[in-house]
Amino acid sequence: MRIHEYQAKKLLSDFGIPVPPGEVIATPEEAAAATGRLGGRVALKAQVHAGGRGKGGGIRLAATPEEAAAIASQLLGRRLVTHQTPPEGLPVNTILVEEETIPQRELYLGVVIASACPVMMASESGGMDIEEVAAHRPEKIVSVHIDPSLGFQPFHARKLIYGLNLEPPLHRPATQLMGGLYRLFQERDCSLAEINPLAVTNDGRLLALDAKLNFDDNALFRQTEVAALRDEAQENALEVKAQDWGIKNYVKLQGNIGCVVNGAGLAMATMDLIQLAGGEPANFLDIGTVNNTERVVNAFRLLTGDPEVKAILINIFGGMARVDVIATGIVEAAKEMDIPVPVVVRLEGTNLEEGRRILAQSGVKVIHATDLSDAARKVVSSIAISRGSA
Amino acid sequence: MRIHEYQAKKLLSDFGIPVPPGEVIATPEEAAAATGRLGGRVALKAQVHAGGRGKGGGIRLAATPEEAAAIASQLLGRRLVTHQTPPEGLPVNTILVEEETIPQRELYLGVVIASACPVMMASESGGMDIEEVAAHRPEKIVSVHIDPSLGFQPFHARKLIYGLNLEPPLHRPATQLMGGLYRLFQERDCSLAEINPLAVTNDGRLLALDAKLNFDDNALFRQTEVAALRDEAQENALEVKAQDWGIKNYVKLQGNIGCVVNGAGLAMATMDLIQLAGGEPANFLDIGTVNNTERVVNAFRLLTGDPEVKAILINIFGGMARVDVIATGIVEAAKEMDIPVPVVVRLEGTNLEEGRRILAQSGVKVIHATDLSDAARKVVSSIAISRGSA
Amino acid sequence: MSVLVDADSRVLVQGITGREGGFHTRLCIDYGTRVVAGMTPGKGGTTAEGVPVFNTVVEAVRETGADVSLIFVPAPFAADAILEASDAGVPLVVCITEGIPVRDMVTVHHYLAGRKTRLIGPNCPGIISPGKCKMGIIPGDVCREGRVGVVSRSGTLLYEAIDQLSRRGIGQSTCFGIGGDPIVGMSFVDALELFEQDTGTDAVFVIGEIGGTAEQEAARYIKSRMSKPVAAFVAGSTAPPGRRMGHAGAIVTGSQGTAQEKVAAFSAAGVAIARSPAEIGVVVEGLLKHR
Amino acid sequence: MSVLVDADSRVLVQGITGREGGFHTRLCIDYGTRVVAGMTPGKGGTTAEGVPVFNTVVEAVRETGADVSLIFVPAPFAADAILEASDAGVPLVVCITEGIPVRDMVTVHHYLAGRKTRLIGPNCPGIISPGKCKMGIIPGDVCREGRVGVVSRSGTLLYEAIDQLSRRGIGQSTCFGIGGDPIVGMSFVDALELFEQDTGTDAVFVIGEIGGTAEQEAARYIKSRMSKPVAAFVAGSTAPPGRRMGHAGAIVTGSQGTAQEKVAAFSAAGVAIARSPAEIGVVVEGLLKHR
Repeated sequence: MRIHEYQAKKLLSDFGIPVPPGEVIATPEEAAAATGRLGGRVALKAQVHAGGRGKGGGIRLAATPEEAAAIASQLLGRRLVTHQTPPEGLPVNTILVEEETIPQRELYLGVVIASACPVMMASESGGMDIEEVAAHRPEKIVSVHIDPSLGFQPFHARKLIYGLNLEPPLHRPATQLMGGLYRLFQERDCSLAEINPLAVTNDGRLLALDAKLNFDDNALFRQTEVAALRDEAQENALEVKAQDWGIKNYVKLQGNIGCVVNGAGLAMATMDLIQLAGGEPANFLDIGTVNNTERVVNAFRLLTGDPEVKAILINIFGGMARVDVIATGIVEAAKEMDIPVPVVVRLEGTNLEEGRRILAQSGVKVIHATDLSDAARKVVSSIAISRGSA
Repeated sequence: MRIHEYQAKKLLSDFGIPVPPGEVIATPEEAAAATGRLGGRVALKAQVHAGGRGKGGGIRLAATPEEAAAIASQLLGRRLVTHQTPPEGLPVNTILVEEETIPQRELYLGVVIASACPVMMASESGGMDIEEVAAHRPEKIVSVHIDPSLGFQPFHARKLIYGLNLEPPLHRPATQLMGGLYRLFQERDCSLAEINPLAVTNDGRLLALDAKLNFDDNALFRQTEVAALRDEAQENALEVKAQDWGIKNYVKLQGNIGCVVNGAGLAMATMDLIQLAGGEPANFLDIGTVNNTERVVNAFRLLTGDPEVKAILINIFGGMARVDVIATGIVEAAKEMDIPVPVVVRLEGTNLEEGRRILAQSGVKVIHATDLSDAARKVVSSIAISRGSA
Repeated sequence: MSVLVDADSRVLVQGITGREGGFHTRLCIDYGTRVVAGMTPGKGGTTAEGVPVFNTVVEAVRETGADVSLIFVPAPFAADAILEASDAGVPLVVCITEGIPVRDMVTVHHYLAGRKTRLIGPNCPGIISPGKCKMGIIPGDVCREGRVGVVSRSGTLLYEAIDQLSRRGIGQSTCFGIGGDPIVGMSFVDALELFEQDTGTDAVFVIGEIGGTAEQEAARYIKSRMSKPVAAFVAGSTAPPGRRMGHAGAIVTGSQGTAQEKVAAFSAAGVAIARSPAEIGVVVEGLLKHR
Repeated sequence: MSVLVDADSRVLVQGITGREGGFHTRLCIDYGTRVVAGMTPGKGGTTAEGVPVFNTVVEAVRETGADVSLIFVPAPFAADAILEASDAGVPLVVCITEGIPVRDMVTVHHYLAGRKTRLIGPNCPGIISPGKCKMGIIPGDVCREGRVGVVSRSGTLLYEAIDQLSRRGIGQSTCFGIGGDPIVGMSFVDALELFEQDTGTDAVFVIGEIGGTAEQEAARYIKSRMSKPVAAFVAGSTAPPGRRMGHAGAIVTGSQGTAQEKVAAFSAAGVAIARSPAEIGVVVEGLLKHR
């Protein structure tokens, strides 16, 4: 799960990491008032779940409350497009108004999991994408693997601090900041905790100028405060709907063949196969272990609600999932809604015979496939046929 | 370091472990007032750094404030003798007045370090010494080794809980209590954390009826709150003085030959040797690594202040400690104070020649020994001689 | 012959009294697996699926001599279940549970590093040595006894592969899923080492997918150490970067972890590649013919 | 011959710029030890006692090829120093520091368990292979090259033993203190294994003391595995139970850990016992004569 910059900064602050003074606002009036309170020049930073905001026009400077209000009215309600957003951009509903900081140096500090171990990385080349630095100037990255049974130790901090060539007066605050970031990463079940840039200010302080925190979805059950920070407006509407309908693993793609598959690997393989057969998948959808027919019906709701979908392929190899439950779900979906596109069905595995019987007796019109290749061929050609007949 | 029961219970309570309502008092009037506030029958528990208080008359019941005041006036200011105190007993300066609890069951729960690992032990045979249980009914003890990199896990708790045959409604509170005790042990650098008895009350609660917490002296530098709980009145006066004078490793014993040795192993061996030679050591004293002469002078102050000491043996094998510094210290001590007993000196190791020269030039009267056996023989016979001459 | 589990394996099921646990324990027993004990805290002293249930793993092991544990415990409690099994000295633990937090698995990973317990999974379909022992949710009736080892990150794709093999008369020595999470116990390399040593295995099929570098490590091992022929399929050629494809571990980040990179690594190691998931059977057939 | 350190050992000193660190580094260099680097955070780029000082251990190792680290860091920071040395891959760490909190050493102990670093100490006098390498605070001039190994929990009692041996013309292969704390790195058993394998060692003298069960474990090892003659002294026969005799580990609790028990265990294992600390030389002399 992702959160906004202002939310991330609040969390950093909770763990003792200094951030610039700032306020989050949702109207031009609030922007003016916040600017007045902060005094002096401010940065207005559009809050969207994507990087590259500077180049995309999502970060702007203002010298006065009036200027801030004007910029805010330009940004708010707009969709911001950057190289990291979907083509249609992401909606700007809030702006972080922040005291302008002119850094003396821009550093990078981040924590991820690599090789089953938390790794803290630091670089003197802050302000740019760490993958860029890793690709072109790997010697500029210093990293420490932190055995979780030890936790973050003073020697880890020293390795990073000397690697960053920090001045001695910054050693103690840097050690505290790093320790705080590690604790935040661990205690809040982050999958990524990144401060970029981490500024060294002209008056010799460390300040988290921008921050990105991602969280382990599997741990949200115990991170209720974090889970409450979710902003569905920043997510794909169909993906949000899928979640609400109990379909945890749905990813919207650019093609036109809707897929319903059980198991992530088989779902990926099904997408691969569609492409090999000359088609393009409209989505990744792992329906998971279905214990009731409702989720199957919801999958049909989702796919028929996607105007791009021109055909549907159901590919099930029952293990934990049972074929009879899937078949019943297909029958129920056909009763409940109009399915305006061809449906190709390939079923194998647990309770197969019962599933086939249910489908056959229902009279629901589906195209049966005998195996994987057959299924891919049939679903691709079904589009050509339906187009031909249209 | 040891602390009082009431201090231990405060710490337990800080870590979420339930303890009986109670107040600590220092006068009979306070005892009466506390009893009034608590209402009903109370237990008055003399606060001394030793177990066995029940049999020693240090735990008494009172039904009324008047009765409580009477008992308090009997206990306060007295020295309590139990099988765990020195022969002269320990002073009772405070009493814990506590609501009387009649337990349905008495359990034991404790944490120690064994084989470099925190170990939590539990037993259904609470209320008695755990060493007794271990010796006679080892099957009544269930223990878990807690890998510190894991910390206390739910499965550890279950192993203890099923081992204690706790009723299901107590499983959750027991898990929390055990987790709290483990955290207390770790976060406060305990060397022992013991709840004995841990009561199961008639109304189905767990309650720490008595508690003992010991702390790692080496960690007190980072446990300032714990260090502040020290009660010197409960310690040997000479040992307290030694600490104040920078002599960390001094233990008062029953003999009459005062020892000043560098190194714990050599100090023990010196005691052994004195006994083999027919004498009895008055103390264990490891003077440690001496960097200034003051600590040597203090050692003489300490030993001449002990009326039992009839002779002094200085045994130094310089390594980290330097013989010349020791020699200078002996000379200074002889100048500063009257040393009314014979002093036998055996010196070896770093800067030996310089040390010998200093002693020789000073004219201080000491008995020189050539090696260990010689030193032991000479110090033992020096007493016989001084007695003979007295 | 087979690896890791066989007809002598004595299976404990942690979470046997849950719905999935009970259902699949029944299927395992029906398949012929020697399930000797169940474990669910608070249910000690009862029986489930005809086997005695214990409150703790250590008790179950002591009373029944269980030497493998199969875990169906819900995600919030699953790491604790793995730790308990390892603490009790169980040498092989198979964890089916999906959705365990990464932090919990980091803890488990470091704890197991110094111990003798092998872990399969989590988020895996389990393991089957056809005709001998089935632990987990792999459909037993698609399997067939034989001499090909199959190892996969995915569950359903493993069934698909087994099915294609069995339909062509190619039996399996042992099949198992290592799990779809970013942190799992046994790796492809661990599996390949076992198959290389197993006298009952002639060839191995590996089913990889996008994300991580487990396939590249497998390719390195195959190139330097394997004498037996290996074929592979890698799922996710069409997956867009930066999006998680169901499995927590199936996400392409940076240049690493693409299906193309993994296929290239396998090819360079002399591994026969199934370009399409529909060709798994054909490719393995070819592999066995050309030996 | 010798164990653990010899004339080729390349020594790093952590805490070289402290008073004790500097003083004893000088003595080690004077003895002929190859001290190649020092390490003190913030002092990187300077020199101390004629050797370059680095900010981190990893840098010191990379630049100088140090393969042993000697630690004189104050107690509150000493565990971190040990961890850093192990993290940097140093195979042998000798920690002189006294007074490290037990909790810190519990962490160190579990961290080292899965790693290749051997730790001597803490709260120990270090190690000396006479004529080759001295690491720590053992007075070099009382030692003499030879063929008896000496290992001790205590420092000064180790010097005493070495002195008694040297005065009788009995030289030493390697002498070291394992440390007086309840949690230390190498044990008596580790030391005995090394001496047993060392072709330059003919006999071993063990100096035990009250507290713990290290001596009993040593006795078991000697009985079942040692071919070379062993003699021992155990300090603390006169120590009262429940009182800590200086060393954090030297405390008799319960029935275990008394000198009497330890002497009995050694005797039962065929170890020659020095009843008095003044008889160490005589006993070893007898041991060598009766071979």
